[in-house]
Amino acid sequence: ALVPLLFEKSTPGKRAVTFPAPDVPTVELSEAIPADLIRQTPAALPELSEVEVVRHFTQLSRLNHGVDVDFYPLGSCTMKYNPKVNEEAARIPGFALTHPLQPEETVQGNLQLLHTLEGWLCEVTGMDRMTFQPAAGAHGELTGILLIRAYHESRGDTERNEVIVPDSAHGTNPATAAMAGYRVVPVKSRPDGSIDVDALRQIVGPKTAALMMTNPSTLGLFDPHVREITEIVHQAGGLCYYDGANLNAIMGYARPGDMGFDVVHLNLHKTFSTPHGGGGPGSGPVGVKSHLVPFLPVPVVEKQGDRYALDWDRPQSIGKIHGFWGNFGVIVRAYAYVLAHGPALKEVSEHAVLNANYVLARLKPYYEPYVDRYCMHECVLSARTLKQETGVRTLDVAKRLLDEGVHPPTIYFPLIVEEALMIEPTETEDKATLDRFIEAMIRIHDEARSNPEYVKSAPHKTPVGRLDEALAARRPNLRYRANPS
Amino acid sequence: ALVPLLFEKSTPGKRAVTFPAPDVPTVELSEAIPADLIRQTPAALPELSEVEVVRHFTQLSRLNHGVDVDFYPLGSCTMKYNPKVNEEAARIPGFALTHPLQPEETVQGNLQLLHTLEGWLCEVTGMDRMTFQPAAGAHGELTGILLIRAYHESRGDTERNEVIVPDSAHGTNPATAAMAGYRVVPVKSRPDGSIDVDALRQIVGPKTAALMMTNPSTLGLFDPHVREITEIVHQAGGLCYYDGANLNAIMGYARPGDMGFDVVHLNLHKTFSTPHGGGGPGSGPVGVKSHLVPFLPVPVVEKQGDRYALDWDRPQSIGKIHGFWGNFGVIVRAYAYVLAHGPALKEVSEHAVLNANYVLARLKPYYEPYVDRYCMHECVLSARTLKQETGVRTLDVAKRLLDEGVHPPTIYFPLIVEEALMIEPTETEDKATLDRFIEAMIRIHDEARSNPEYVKSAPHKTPVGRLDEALAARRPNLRYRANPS
Amino acid sequence: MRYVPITQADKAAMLREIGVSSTEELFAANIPAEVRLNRPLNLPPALTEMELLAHLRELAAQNAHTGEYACFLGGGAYDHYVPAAVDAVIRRGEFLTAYTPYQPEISQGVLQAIYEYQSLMCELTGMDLSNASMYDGASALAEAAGMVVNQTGRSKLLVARSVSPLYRRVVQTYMHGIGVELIEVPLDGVTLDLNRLEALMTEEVGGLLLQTPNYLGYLEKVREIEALVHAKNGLFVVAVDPISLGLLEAPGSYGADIVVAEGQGLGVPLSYGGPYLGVLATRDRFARRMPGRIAGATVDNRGQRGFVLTMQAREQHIRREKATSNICTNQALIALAATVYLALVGKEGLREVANLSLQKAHYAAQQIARLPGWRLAGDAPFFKEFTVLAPAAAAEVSRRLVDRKILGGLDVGADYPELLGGAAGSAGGPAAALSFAVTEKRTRAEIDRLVAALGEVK
Amino acid sequence: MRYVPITQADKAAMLREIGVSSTEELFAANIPAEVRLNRPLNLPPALTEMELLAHLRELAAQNAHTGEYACFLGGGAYDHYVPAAVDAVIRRGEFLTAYTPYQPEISQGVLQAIYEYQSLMCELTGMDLSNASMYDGASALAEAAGMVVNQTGRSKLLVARSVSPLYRRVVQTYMHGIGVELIEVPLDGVTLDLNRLEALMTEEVGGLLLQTPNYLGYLEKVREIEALVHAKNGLFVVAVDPISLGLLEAPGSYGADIVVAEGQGLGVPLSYGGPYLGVLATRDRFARRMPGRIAGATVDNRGQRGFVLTMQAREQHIRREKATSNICTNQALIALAATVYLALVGKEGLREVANLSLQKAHYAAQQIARLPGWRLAGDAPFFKEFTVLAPAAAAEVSRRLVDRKILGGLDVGADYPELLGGAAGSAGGPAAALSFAVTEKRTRAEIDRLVAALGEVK
Repeated sequence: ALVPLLFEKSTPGKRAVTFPAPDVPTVELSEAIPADLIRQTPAALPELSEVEVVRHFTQLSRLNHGVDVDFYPLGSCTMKYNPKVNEEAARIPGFALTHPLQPEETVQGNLQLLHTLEGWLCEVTGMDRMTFQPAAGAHGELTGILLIRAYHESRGDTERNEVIVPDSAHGTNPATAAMAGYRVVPVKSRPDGSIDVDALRQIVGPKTAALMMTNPSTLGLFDPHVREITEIVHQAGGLCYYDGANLNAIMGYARPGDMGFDVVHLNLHKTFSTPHGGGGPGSGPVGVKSHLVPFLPVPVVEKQGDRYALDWDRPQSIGKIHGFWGNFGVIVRAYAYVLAHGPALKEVSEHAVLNANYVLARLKPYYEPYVDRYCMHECVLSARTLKQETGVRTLDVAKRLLDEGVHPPTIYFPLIVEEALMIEPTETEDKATLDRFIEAMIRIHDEARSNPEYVKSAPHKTPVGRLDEALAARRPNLRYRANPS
Repeated sequence: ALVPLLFEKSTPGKRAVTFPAPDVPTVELSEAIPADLIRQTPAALPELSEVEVVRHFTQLSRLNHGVDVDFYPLGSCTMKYNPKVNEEAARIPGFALTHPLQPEETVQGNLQLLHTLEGWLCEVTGMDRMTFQPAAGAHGELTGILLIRAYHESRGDTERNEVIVPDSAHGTNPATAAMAGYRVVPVKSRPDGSIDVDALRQIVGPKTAALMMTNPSTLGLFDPHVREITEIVHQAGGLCYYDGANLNAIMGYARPGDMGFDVVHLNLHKTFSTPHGGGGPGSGPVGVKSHLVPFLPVPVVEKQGDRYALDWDRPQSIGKIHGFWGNFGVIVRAYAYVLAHGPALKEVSEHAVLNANYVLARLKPYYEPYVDRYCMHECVLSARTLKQETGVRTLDVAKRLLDEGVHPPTIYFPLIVEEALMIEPTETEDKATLDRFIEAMIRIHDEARSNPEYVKSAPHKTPVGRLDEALAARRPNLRYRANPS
Repeated sequence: MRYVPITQADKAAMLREIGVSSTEELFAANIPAEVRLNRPLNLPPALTEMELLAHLRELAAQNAHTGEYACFLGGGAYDHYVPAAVDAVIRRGEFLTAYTPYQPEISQGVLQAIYEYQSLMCELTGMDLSNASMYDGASALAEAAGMVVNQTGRSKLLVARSVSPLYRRVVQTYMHGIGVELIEVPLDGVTLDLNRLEALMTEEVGGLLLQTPNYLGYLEKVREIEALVHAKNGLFVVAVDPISLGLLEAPGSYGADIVVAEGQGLGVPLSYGGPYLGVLATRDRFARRMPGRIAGATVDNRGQRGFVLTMQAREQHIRREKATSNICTNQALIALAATVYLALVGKEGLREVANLSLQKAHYAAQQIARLPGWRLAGDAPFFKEFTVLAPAAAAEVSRRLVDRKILGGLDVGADYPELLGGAAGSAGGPAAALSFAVTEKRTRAEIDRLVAALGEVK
Repeated sequence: MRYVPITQADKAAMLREIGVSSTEELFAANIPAEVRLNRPLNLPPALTEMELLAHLRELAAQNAHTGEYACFLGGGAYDHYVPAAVDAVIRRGEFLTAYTPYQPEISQGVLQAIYEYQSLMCELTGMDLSNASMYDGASALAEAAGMVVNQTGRSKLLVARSVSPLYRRVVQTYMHGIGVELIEVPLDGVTLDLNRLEALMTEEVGGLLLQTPNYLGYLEKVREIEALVHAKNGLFVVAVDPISLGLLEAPGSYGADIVVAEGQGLGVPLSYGGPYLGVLATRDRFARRMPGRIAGATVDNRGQRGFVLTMQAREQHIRREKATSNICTNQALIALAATVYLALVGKEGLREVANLSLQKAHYAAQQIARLPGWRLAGDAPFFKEFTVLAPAAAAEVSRRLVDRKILGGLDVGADYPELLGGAAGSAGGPAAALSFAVTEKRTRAEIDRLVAALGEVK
């Protein structure tokens, strides 16, 4: 092992953090707790000193890539730079040390922040109100679809049991619809990546609860028929859900609310630059048009005169979706991010789109684009021809990129693109970095011809080589056991 | 280059941090500043975005070893673990955001901390008062020797112009004596590492201002004749200076004050675990016996009732040695460290000595000790025989250790030991870590026989190979120049 | 532009390479005019970093916080001590700014940490496997409810009324869409009514969602409850306070099928309710029903141990509408914090934290119960949180405490009017039911200050 | 034991290997009984981490700090804005917990950062080379004085009386031992008296130590001064405020031989006076006189560029009593902070910081000068700090400002009674001379608040 497990380093009797002796008169545990509830065998937590713990995680971190280390063009994930001031902001004691159940009068700063950011994000999206409870994009999707369900139910419109999802959609869309109790009806994309409007017309009807749409789509392309699409759905009595995964492409240029969407979720950890944390936390606020406001999760932050209050008295609310009010610490960072830009958020999108098109322009002689037109904030290429000609697959290209110290693009997604490479540079990369990536991609393209086996056996310079994922799935080893059975 | 220089990454027009426009009526620069003092050519600082700066230093850091990364047995430097709580402590706004010239009544917390820690360190060392102004050990040495000079001068004893320094001493000792205007008189060590008392008797006399002594010495050995030695010096009218570099060996076991020393400096960054920061900052407080108190640098923190005050009115003071009051942020960390241990500081030394003796016991079959007896907190071995037999030198052993992810011991010091390896494990390492180091040392010993060339060309696994230090000295390249001439 | 490193010169060169004269052409080629926003965003002007921090500090200064107020609030979020090393680790850029470890060869740090997290959660709960984290305790309970429904095929679920009302509302929200009926099992005093449970727990019911210590702070009779649930082949879902597991029996030892927890107590700042950590652990036999990411150990082509995301066939990006959940982004960094926390406190430290919390809570309860007009809401055993019946309205008590720089007295009577008796607010009866939580951070002096302040309320 | 990871079992095994039965034997074998301490250390009982932080926060709460008070104090330490990324970088364990890079192959991070620091200091000051840092501005000036003495062989030095009195005392302390005579050149108003300089600057004098902006905030006439010093083949040492170099001419351009600076303004917290950063840069021809570490570029045996410590023949560990200085530990981490700071603000940002400070200081000076009873101490040009003559005692002004959450009004009159005129404290004359510093952080509202508060003092 590169770094032994915490458990493997454990030695009985070691301690890192200790606690003082009780300063109050004590009771016997057996007096306080019934015997059958007292733990008989302590949890086998590792026993380590502080230096070992710190070294362990320092060493582990050094095995990991991150945006702070180098370029991370993971398509659809918007791995932009996370400003350090936002980390400081979230750690201000007045934010970080507030309890979620404090009396309202003692958290006016928090409530003002939430209310203010809600207004700003409504402006960016063209929506009327917003909830911050969802902890991630998919959580926002669930919230949004449940809002749509509540809307239909409130109108007695209970036969609508279908949600339409394009075949290019993220897996979270169909999974969300299913979690919300809906049947998923796919709609095909046309060769240019847009939704097949004619096919959509065939599908919509009295069973249509909603259409879920990502725009720009996962192909990085803006659907030119978006208004027509939302009108078709609305005319059929359905509502339109906007998956904000790709909002980084359009801030200040276009707003989901103006495209006809009734519900929007945002990913603060993508568009608003809060760090991804190795998988989370994120934040997936959901914005709605006025007709859906009554259904928003409770509580809603309202401004009453110059005070802020939590409004729990909302009889049509879908209820709660998070134990408290959402990932507040993440929201603080997003607030700071918006305020660091103001109206110049538009330039964020401008440069995100510029960067993606530059990568596309330079790489398309080597990896063919799925659709050959200007893209938005990301581009989707294919290694189909390369694979046919050399046997080197997208996976191999990705693994070889690791040797260059660059995180590979998203691969094999969207599913409709063979040997897909989904590249999202974001606006926080400069030309020199893009050039370095582009040149590595071209070098690998050449190497696939000159030395395909070397590419196929990549990576060569990483701390571990290619990992046996099949073995992991076949013989699951999902936790440490002191004495494996 | 592994990581290009900041300057090489610079692009005109890039910005990381910006500042607001003035919110006051402005003056023309030319009205405020004479034309000949206005900068004509702006400093050619690099122009970078925040992501580039953060990546640059993140990448650089990943090329570096540290105590947080792995074992660091650098003899004489006491590279012990630096508790994370101390970093938090030093950043408490009430400490970190105080200005050194604030009115006393607004910094009572700082003054109490300084006064309290002074008392604790006096207890540990057996001294009467202490100054925190010196910013490092060598700075403390200079302060201490100037205190001794002031003492002699105050008595009209002006013929004393010699400072006696053992041949095993750190280079800072003779350098300090010279900086304080003294002639350095070396005294030899006996084969057992102790000061040659007879030789000392020959040297001392009316010209003797002071003896500087490190005890345990740089050989890691406690001088059994220390009381006799200090008495000899005192009888000759000299004073005795204790270099606290090795205090980590004796806390709670013995005190320089009880050994007869008049002046002591401590290295808070060694014994009291403040981080070494890649070379500093440290803190080198100097403690004195009562007869030297009048000479301490101004100001001294005094307790007056329940208030603390800075006493500047000390006519015999040597003056100031630091622009303000010393490296306060470092002192806060040391305060926290002492309070985390209390009387158990003794156990720190106990385990430091245990660890060093364990390493000595296991390595002495392979690398011969300079003196074969129990050591204190560090042991000094020699690769003399290895070199004779295989041609592999201490330097090669050190470089090969790098491949094991371990920082090598101090090498070629003390100067009196041929092919020296000076190993200070410190008390914050466990047996498993020591064993890993010991086994690497043994493996290299074996490899020196089986494959000496491989050892001599080490390191092999580090980001850079052996660097050409001769070239660096011959053709100094000490700064970046945009257009090297 | 604040975080955009693209200079005008580079921009021009890139536009040339693309073959357009301005970025506007790129947008015009994509976005139809009918949906273009033709005005600047109406947002406040940008602040520089210096101004931004000053503004945020001003905003934060309008809050009371537990650095300056003694906190006795609980209700699912607790003011436990967070060792300094936790933040030192999670601030490392390689952890903070990575994403889900899709490329294991450069993600061993995150992957091994997840594997260790999973292992720790299994040790704590006595379960066989854990996922890599859920959003929070409430959503973890809701996902567990979904697992029960899918596993048993039964569309009714019991939920103990003693489960946090906030959690119950989240579960209700999740279950509504898939048409699952949630049936509340009432209280008998301050814990679950076992008779009513027995009556309600039928073969049509998928199982029971229980919380122990419950929302009021009291321990449920888990062994009796387990027998009743399993007698009808239902699944037994238990929500726990992970800190309590330093002293209290692991749910695995009393037959829980799924264990969920709010992991905030494990080294995570209160942060006004999030980001927190949803723990979800279960038995091997329910592995395929498990939502969320799971890391597993494997080997690389050089024979080294390594870690990968595994069992992905459950997940939305593979299985889409047939996935066990839609979860994608989770709370990985918070799971890392909990991992660091547990590594730091270790086996013995967790027991100490639990015991100190218990001892201080019991001292506080005893002292408050002695005050005239105040009494405990029940005599069931409790851990670090308890409920008292107060002689004054909740808002009044809270306000008086705030005046004394104390946060505490959670108004549980509003959610559980039955605690106030049939004639709530009637003459002589209690005016409020309030819960107090006491962690290892609270000193005796602070508790005495709380008691003195409460003593002034009559 | 708090940070000792040695278990009883390991200890026993280690003792066995050593061949003793207790650690006491090891100590007994080394330390003679006559110097053994035979009682426990009289120190307060150990605090756990949780208690320790609580105690330290209590202690710190007894201080006023610039997070809550508007700071107009200067005198060598300034409340400039520290960008958040600075601390994010210097907290990285690889920087924080490394030592002097004796083993370059695993120290390229620190070494390259030092090389970059040296380069930046050269750019700022217009010098040829810089060392890796000194303790602070004062000790850097003292070391520069030593360089002058060694280089010129002359044992007298001039020091401008307008140099910080704190710095002068440090130089005096350093020079005393080696018998160098320091001669103070008096003020003419608020800057150096050039006539007196001309008279004092003889061939016996090694050179002049000057500070500009000087301690009172005013710019010295550096070009005239340079001519006078060099006319006698003396060396010209200039101490500067590095922030001022965003607007003011680099000392290299007006003939300085050695430039020193207090680098605290470059991204370093005030921290009650330290750790700060001593900058020392000079001309190539004085390279062998330079104290301290120096990093240089070279190549490795694989042909890669790399960095090493170099020119070590000047240093104490090689040259012992013949070394240029005894310095060993320096302020490397603070030099790193300054490097990060300068990389963040860049060419344009440094100019902005300097200009904002200048503009705000001039506004403040103008407003204060309008107050009845208050006037500027001189009309020389100043940068971000200036001195005013006040109608009330320094302590009284300071106390009134503290009451209004303002820190300011440094009592420079105590060190420069000549500013108060022949009859200090005489009827109608000023009661005090106070300096105020204004950085880019101060808002107009804060300045107006200061002025209003001063206006109440009569």
